[in-house]
Parts: sequence; structure tokens; C-alpha cells
Amino acid sequence: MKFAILAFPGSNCEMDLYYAIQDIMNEEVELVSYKKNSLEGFDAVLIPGGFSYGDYLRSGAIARFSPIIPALQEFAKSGRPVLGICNGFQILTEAGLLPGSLQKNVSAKFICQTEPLVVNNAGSLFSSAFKLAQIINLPIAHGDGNYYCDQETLKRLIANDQIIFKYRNNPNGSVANIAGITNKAGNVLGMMPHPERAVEDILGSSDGIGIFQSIINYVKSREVVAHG
Amino acid sequence: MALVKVYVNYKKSILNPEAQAIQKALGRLGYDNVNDLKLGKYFEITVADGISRDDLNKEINDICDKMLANYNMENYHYDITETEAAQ
Amino acid sequence: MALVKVYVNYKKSILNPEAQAIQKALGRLGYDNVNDLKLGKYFEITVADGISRDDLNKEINDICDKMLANYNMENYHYDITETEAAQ
Amino acid sequence: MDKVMNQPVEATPEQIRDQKLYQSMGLSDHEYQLIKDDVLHRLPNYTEVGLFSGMWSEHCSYKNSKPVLKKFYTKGEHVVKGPGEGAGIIDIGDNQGVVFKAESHNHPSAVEPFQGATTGVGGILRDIFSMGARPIACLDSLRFSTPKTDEDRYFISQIVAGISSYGNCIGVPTVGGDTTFDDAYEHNPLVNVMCVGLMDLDKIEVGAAAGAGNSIVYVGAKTGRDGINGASFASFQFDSEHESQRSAVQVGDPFTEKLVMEACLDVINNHSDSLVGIQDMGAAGLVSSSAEMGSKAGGNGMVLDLDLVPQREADMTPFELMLSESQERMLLCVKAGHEDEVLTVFDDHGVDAVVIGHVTEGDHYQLLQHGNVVADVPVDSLASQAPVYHRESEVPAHLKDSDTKQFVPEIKNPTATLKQMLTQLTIASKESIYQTYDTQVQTNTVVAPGSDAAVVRVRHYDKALAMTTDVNGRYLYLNPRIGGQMAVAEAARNIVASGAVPLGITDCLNFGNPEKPDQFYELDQAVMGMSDACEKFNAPVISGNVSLNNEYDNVPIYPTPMVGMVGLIKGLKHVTTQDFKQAGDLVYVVGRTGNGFNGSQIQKMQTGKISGKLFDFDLDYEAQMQQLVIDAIQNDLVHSAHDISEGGLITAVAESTFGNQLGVDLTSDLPVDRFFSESQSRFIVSIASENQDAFEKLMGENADCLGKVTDDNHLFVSAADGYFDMDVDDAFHLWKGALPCSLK
Ligand SMILES: Nc1ncnc2c1ncn2[C@@H]1O[C@H](COP(=O)(O)OP(=O)(O)O)[C@@H](O)[C@H]1O
Ligand SMILES: [Mg+2]
Repeated sequence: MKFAILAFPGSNCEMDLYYAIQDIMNEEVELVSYKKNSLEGFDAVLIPGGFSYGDYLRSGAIARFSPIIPALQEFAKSGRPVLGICNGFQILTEAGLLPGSLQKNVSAKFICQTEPLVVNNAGSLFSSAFKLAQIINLPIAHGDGNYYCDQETLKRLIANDQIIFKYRNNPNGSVANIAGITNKAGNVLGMMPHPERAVEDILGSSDGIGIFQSIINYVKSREVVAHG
Repeated sequence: MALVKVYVNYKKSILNPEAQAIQKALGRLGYDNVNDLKLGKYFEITVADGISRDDLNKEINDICDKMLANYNMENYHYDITETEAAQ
Repeated sequence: MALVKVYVNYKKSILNPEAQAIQKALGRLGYDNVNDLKLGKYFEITVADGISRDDLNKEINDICDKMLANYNMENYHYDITETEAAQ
Repeated sequence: MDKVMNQPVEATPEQIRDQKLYQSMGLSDHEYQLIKDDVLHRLPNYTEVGLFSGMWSEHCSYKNSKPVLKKFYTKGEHVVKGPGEGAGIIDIGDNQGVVFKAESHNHPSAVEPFQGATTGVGGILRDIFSMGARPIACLDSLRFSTPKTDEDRYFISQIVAGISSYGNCIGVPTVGGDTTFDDAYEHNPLVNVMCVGLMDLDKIEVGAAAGAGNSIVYVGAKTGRDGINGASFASFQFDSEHESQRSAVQVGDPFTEKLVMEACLDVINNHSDSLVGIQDMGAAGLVSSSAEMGSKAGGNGMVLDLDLVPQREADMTPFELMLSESQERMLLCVKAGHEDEVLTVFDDHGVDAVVIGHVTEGDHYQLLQHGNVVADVPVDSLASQAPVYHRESEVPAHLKDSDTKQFVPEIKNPTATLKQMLTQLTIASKESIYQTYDTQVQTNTVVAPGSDAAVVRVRHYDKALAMTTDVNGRYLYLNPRIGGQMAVAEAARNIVASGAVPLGITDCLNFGNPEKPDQFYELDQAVMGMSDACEKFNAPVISGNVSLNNEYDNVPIYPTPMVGMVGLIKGLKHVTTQDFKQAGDLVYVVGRTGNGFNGSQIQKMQTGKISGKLFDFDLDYEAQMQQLVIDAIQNDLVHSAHDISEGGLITAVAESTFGNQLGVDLTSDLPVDRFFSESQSRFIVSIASENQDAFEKLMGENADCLGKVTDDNHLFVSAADGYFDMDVDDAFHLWKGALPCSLK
């Protein structure tokens, strides 16, 4: 299968994702510039962390006007997997692909540390490698990771089982301890923690592999169905 | 030329940690008659001539909806002043 | 009650990278009649009664100098409106 | 608009001479005369005086420190480039070079903490990528006074926020640093940043502009009126009267820098045939980058058309354009005919780049504006022919009759003293600072802040780089030469404790006013001391930075030569941290514990000051202890290693228990007070019990077994005349909470 990693001006985790997919997951992967307007030939799209356009105005606010975004919207609509990590999550909310928004952390400070997460839905295409309620450790590194949505939206997220990961010790003030949510269809995941930073024990954790593995399993199982 | 002043503020229900921190600090410094403090963004946009007021209103609303404010958490309002030249 | 609206802007010679990036993005989106865009901070401060206008002016200047604006790089101005109750 | 209003009126050459206006730009009478009589043989105009004031400032010319810097040990078989370029380079095998340099941003940060810190980070990053290296890590070395007021707390938080905002945004992990608090830095906080980069050795770039006809290309942000005269300003001392010198500050734009960095690395890596040279625009902006590039190439001149320089503001004068310190700008020399190729690369990256001039025959450095020649000086006169001063040196008064007796700590309750020690801000955990830094981006950080040195692996190779910043100004205050040795020794100890062998150092020489003989003495002696140690550890100085005039109302800071050291770990399995790993492991102290109290944290804690003659130090012994520890690590005998520094042995033991929340049960025949001694050359090492024989055989008499790691989360240490006894969890919270609490 083949992953696309979108790179915006100011993205800074695209290579980390690249190495995670290429060296650890051993899958095909290609960087796709924000200037392109097609995502043809890819099975899954990853939107990396970083500071697209310096996070000026609001994180993700400017990136979402990039030429690649219509193609991304199209890709998402087709039901194929899209994973936005950190700034990628922020871009997805700004682009309207995920509900809610990400505000400044309650501490008003950037926080970089490893956080325990609770797997709140192990049935999604992004979390099938985990067990429900499993605790996984993933690093966070963000200043604007405080997830906000109104009560209605939260009810819908819960009712549809769209909350995939929750913080055990809510480091940033997110509504309902939310660390990662999907869209209603379940094929677009936005999460603040960085799975690509947790793919080797020497870096402190390899729990992030489960997320990439889930995506790969999903895509490959569909290939089998399609070809079988 | 028109000068458009746009004010973007957080919606009431949204907690703004920065504003909170400033208000707390003011309290510590003894400014205890400050009952409330809100912090928002303030844009001054200079727009070239040759556009009707209606179109300008449409354009500014557009810019704000699309980019300057996030409807999930922010409100905006603006005023337009005609000016002779860029300020 | 008094509602004080404080506007804080960068001084002229100071680069505002954020405003620059926003203006460029607007240009890319085709809003090419936006000649200039400045971005500053906008505070709404509600102050309790029982303070003379002179004292209020003094206090607001004080707060701005000390905390809301950075005199190295920013200017501020403000207006005061009397209100019935907190907005 | 009223145009005339904006047109600044410049003084005439005669007015500059008669009213000595050059003085306000930082040039002395002697220097002005030199320019007039020996260099130009005519009166310099306003712009020219400006060029010289920038280029002949300490910051650009090193005029006061050059003779001192010559004393540094800079040799070494692996040095590819030593001091002189933007940054130094050391060969680490596999056609790879590690590039590093440090920079001080003390004065800009004192004026405007957030922006001062951000632009410091931005500047040091440009130094690294202009060599053709990708920045892989930053470190920050901070010196503050103990926070007392809200302003102090705000100041510190703004410095930290500035460093975090820039590094995080650009995507370079900030993996280490050091932070200490002492009122000697009350009006002169120190903000030093270091950057480490990695490059392929066949891609080295130099900051030179050679070959008549080749183009000078300006890259990056537009030039504005920010930070004008900053270079000469950075070399001024502050006092209450000079407050008005605090002029325009620069704003950092990490987003633009990220684009500039990627574009420059693209040009260097993929279009090197078109590139003659590249340099960042740092202090004294356009003049310094262009004149240095011109002078370095040798044998050519340069002409720049200022009308072509991208400008953020209207009606800028040549003086302003040349001296502006607007950030995120680079200068390139591009081969004639290859301009379009290079400009296209920048365009692809969304970075502005324009040709603003070219290299000429002859040796004129000429500036044109509106068709007029506005400055015309010999190229070398600005850069390589700046005056050099050999300053006088005299032993400072406080060193003349210092008491040779060592301070004797008074310890009634050892546990209470230890707990008090752990909450001293210099000792306390710096987690609340480094937690706001992205320490992991680039996914190579193997040891993040919190251990001795940070460790960053080299991807796709079985090797890693260890890095640290260190210096204890108190030791230098009591003895600049020995203190200078100790600064390098401590850095090396941290490197060794992490499993690495020292490669080399960079430095920031933060000192007082070199025109005062007693302050010059400190600089001179410190450099000699550092150099002694560099030679001993085979860790040459490959780059550095000088920040003088750190003096307020005639009181200088402690002499504080920040040492940034990088080491190499061959084999990732040798990466070692300070945390005890498992119950049952044996705990050793390596190295002799002597009477090291003058200048120590316990002296400061108990008397409020430091005084007396610095305790003894033996560089040979230090090197020997370090070699033993590195041998033990390379023989796979070591589970944890921690250097003993401020706060002494007991503090190091306590710190080693915190990471994995283990305990210890130790016994020693040292008296309690010695547990706080800061004798150098020591480590706390833990090993698996089955390695006892091998380890003791290797160490001989140099390691004492103190006892065992336990899993009961309790620290118990029995001394000759008392004992330490505390709950590790309690102590951990005291240690961790002290800094955030004092900054609240
Ligand atoms: N300003 C800082 N930025 C990043 N890391 C820091 C900073 N200050 C201290 N640290 C980290 O905290 C740990 C302890 O620092 P320090 O007490 O200076 O150690 P040592 O005494 O061993 O040199 C180190 O890992 C160091 O890198
Ligand atoms: Mg150490």
C-alpha cells in the first residue's frame, strides 16, 4: 500500500512520519506538496505535525486554503483513511473535516511530554490493533491542543463512538479528555499526540506502531476483498 | 481607500487562558476593580478604492468567515471608515 | 461600570510576521484589493464604579504600560464607555 | 504623504568630525582617526562611519578578545574547520561532520526578553545551516538572578517562552542546557544558545564571495528599521544612564526562517555548482555579511545597489539598510549565469531572493543608491583590518587576599540540609522549563533533558552525539584559570557520563568590561584555563562567541565562559543515563572526595555569598577518572553514571534515584559535611552486582562501593557522623516543585 504525507510550508514532522512508515512499517510512502491538487494512487493520507504557516492567526487556519485541500476533501469523502497528527488535526478542524477546534492549552504554555492515553474505541480503522480501555503511551508536543466543541457536538461524538483516544490525565484542558476523534464516517482521525514519535523503544515508546498497523491492516484487508 | 477595523473575540462560553492569566496578574498587582478582561484580535485592513460598499461588506464578511475568525469559538464585528489615503 | 476598549498595535518599524503571513494568504486567495493588513490585540476591560475619570485614565495607562502593551515594540490607545452593567 | 518629513537629515563629514558624532556610534577618537588618516585618507561620510562602527564593534571584530582567543587550543585530528567560519566542523566518520556553535543574546534579551531569546535562537540556527548542515538540536544556557519580584518572574518566563517558540516552530529539538540562579546576574541575565548540526562532509560551504562578475544574492525577509546599530549596541555596557541606548528590537519570525533554511539547504545540497559562498546576516546585518564574504575571498571588491535591497519601510537610508539587523536574511554569492537556477529554487520554497550586486575586480567595497556612490571603502578595511587591542591585565582586588581556608558547613540535621539543598533553584529540577521545549521532533532524541548530557542518535548509523552546556561562574569568580578548567572538565564529565567521548567544544565568553584590567584578567585567565582542559581532554575549541561589557553600574557579572561540548557515542548500546536502573545494583563513587567548599552551593546556601580561595583541582586526575568511567561503560559494566557537581555527592545520589523512583541503602566513612563538597572529578555509578569483580578490577583504588540500589523508594545513607534518611518520593516533589513554585 502507499501512504501520502502532505507537507505544508512550516510542517516539521513530515520526515518523522516518513521514516516511521518507511523504516519501521516497511510500507511505501511519498511526500506530497501542498501545491499539488491530486492524491491519486494513494491508499491513505497522513497530515504531519509542525507549524504550518507558523501557526499564525490560528493553528491550521492558513494551511487549509492550500491547493491540496480540495483533493484531501475528495479523498476523505471517498472513505479512505486520513490521519491528521497535531498540526494535522488542527488543519482538519479548520478545513471542516472534523468538528470542533483546538485552543490554547489551559496552562497557556507549550507542553512536551509523554502522556498515557486510554483507547476509547478499539473498533475504528485507526485503533483495531489495540484493545478497548488499553493504556498506551504517546508523546504530546503542542501549545494549542485543548480540544473544544459545544455540548451538542460532544453528544454526537459520544453517540457515534467518534472519540478514539482520551487522555488519562488531561494535560491541556480538552473537553471530555479528548485526545483524538474521527469524523462521523470514521475514516478521518485527528489526534494531538504523536504516534510517529513512538515507533522505537530507543525513543521511549513503540505504542504508536499500533495506529499505523491498524491503518495498514484496514487497507490490506480491503485490497483482499477487492481482488478476492 | 477604506479602512476596515475588524474585532475578533472569543464567544462567551469559551474560556481564554491568556485573558485569564492577565486578569489574575492584574489582581495580584492590586488592580482589583478590574471586573472582567477579554482579549481578542484587532485587524486594520486597508482596502483599495473601486469597490461598492455592498461588495466591500460582502468581501469583509467573507474574509472573516473564511479566515480571520473561527466560527466554532469566535465572533467578529467590524466598522468601515473611508479614508483619503492609507493610514 | 465602565467598559474600556484597549487597542494594542505593533510600532511602525517593527515586523509583524503574523500580519504579513495573513496578508499574503489573502492575496493568494484573490483578495488583491487588500492593500495592507495590521494585526493587533484588542482588550475589553470592565471596571467597577467608584473611580473618577482621571483616576481611571491613570489606572488604564498604568495597566497598559506595565502589562498589556510592550513599550519596546507596541503602541496602544483606548476609549472608555460608561455602561449600565458589565457587557 | 509628506515625503520630506521622512527624509532623515544626515550629519556632514565635517560635522561628524567636529562634533565627534562617531562616538555615539561606538567608535573611539583613535579609531576615527585611523579610518580618516590611514584607511580612507579623507573624511568618512555618515554611511561610512556607520559601516565602520558596525564592523569594528567587539561583536563583529573581536578587537578586544582576538589576542585572547588565539590562546585557545584548536587543533585535533578530527577538526575539519576550526574557529573563523560561521561554525566549526568535526569529522565523525562515514563522511559525516558535526557542526556546532553557540551565541549569546544577553543584551537584546535584557531589553526585550521574548524577542531577544527568539532572535538568539534564529541567529544560531542560521550559523549552522549556512555551513550546509541541518540543525539537529539546540541547547540553552541561562543565568538569572533569583526571582524576587513579578517582573523577575515575567522576565524569566518570557526568555523561556521565546526559546521554546522559535525552536518548536522551526522543528529543531531543544534537548538540553543549563539554568542557574545567582544575583551576580541581576542586571545582566545571560541567554546563550547553542545549535548542533549534521552534514555530509563533501557539502561544506564557506562564507566567501570570490570571482569578479559573480552575483551577490539577498535572500529572505525584507529589511526594516529594526535593530539598527545593534552590533555596536550589543557591545555597549548598560548602566542606569545608558537606558536610552535601548533602541528598536527585532522580532523573530521562525516560519520565515524555516522556509529560508529548507531553501538554503536545497541550494547547498542540490545546486552546489552554482554557489560560491553563503553567509547569514547576523550582527551588523548586510554590511557584515557582505564585507566578510568579500574580505574572506581575498583579491576582489564588491558593489551593491541598495535600491535592489528588499525594503519593508519607505525611504530607508544607506546607513539604515546596511546596519539593520532584521532577522531571517542570508547572503549568497552565485556564479555568473547561474542566478536564475538559484532564484528558482528559492521561489519554489516561497522565499524571496534577489540579485543586489556583484563581485568586482579591485578592492573597492562600493554602495550605490539612486545612482550615486554612497560609500566606497577598501574591502579589507572593514573586516580583516579592524584594530586589535591588547588590554592590560591586573589581578582583581577580591582575589588578592582571599582566605585560603575552606568554608566549613554547619550541618545539624543532614536530611534537612539535603532537602534544603534540593530546593535551591540552581539544583532544583528544570523540568518546568524544558517541558515547554519540543525535545523530540526529528525523532532522534534518545536522552532528553533531565540526565547529564542529551543524546541524539545519528539516524541509520549505530552512533549518537552527546551534548551539554556547562559553566559555574562562582568557581571562576574565585579563580578564573582553575574555574575555566573546571568548566570544560564538568562539560566533559557530563559527556562521559552519557557514554560518549568528547569531540570538541564551542563557547560563549560572557565577561565584563575588557578595558578594565581586573575584568580583562578574568577573561584572559579563563581562556587559558579552558584551553588547558581542552588540550587535556582532546576537545579542541571549534567555534564560539564573545559577549563583553556584562557590567551594570560598574559591577561585572561573574566571569561566565559557557562551554558547549559535543561527544560521540560509537554504538547506541553505550548510551548511559544518570538514573538508577534496578534494585540490587551496586552504587559506587568514582574519584576522591576532598574539601571542596569555597564557591560551593552549600557555602552560598548557608552564608548567602561565596568567598575564599577556590578548592584544589587536578586536571590529570580528572582526565584519569573520566577515562576509567568511559572504559567501564564501553566494557558494558555500567547501568547508570552521573557526574557530581553542584550540591555534591549526596545531591547526585538523590538525583539518581528520582528518574525511576528507586531507593538506596549506602554507607560511607566520610563525615556528613563532605557529602556536600564539590570536589571535581567524581561520578556516581551503578552496576549490576555480577559485574562487581570486573568493575573493581578496572577501577582499582579509584571507586568506592557505597551500597545498593533498593526498591523501597527510600534514601538511606549512613555517614561517619550521622545519616541521611528520607522518602524519595517526598524529596522528588520538593526538588521538582521548587522552580515552578518560585516562578508562580
Ligand atoms: N534551560 C534549559 N534548557 C533545557 N534543558 C535544561 C535547561 N536547564 C537545565 N536543563 C536540563 O536539566 C538537566 C539538569 O541540568 P543541570 O542541573 O545543569 O545538570 P548538571 O549539573 O548535570 O550539568 C540537564 O539534563 C539539562 O540539560
Ligand atoms: Mg550533570
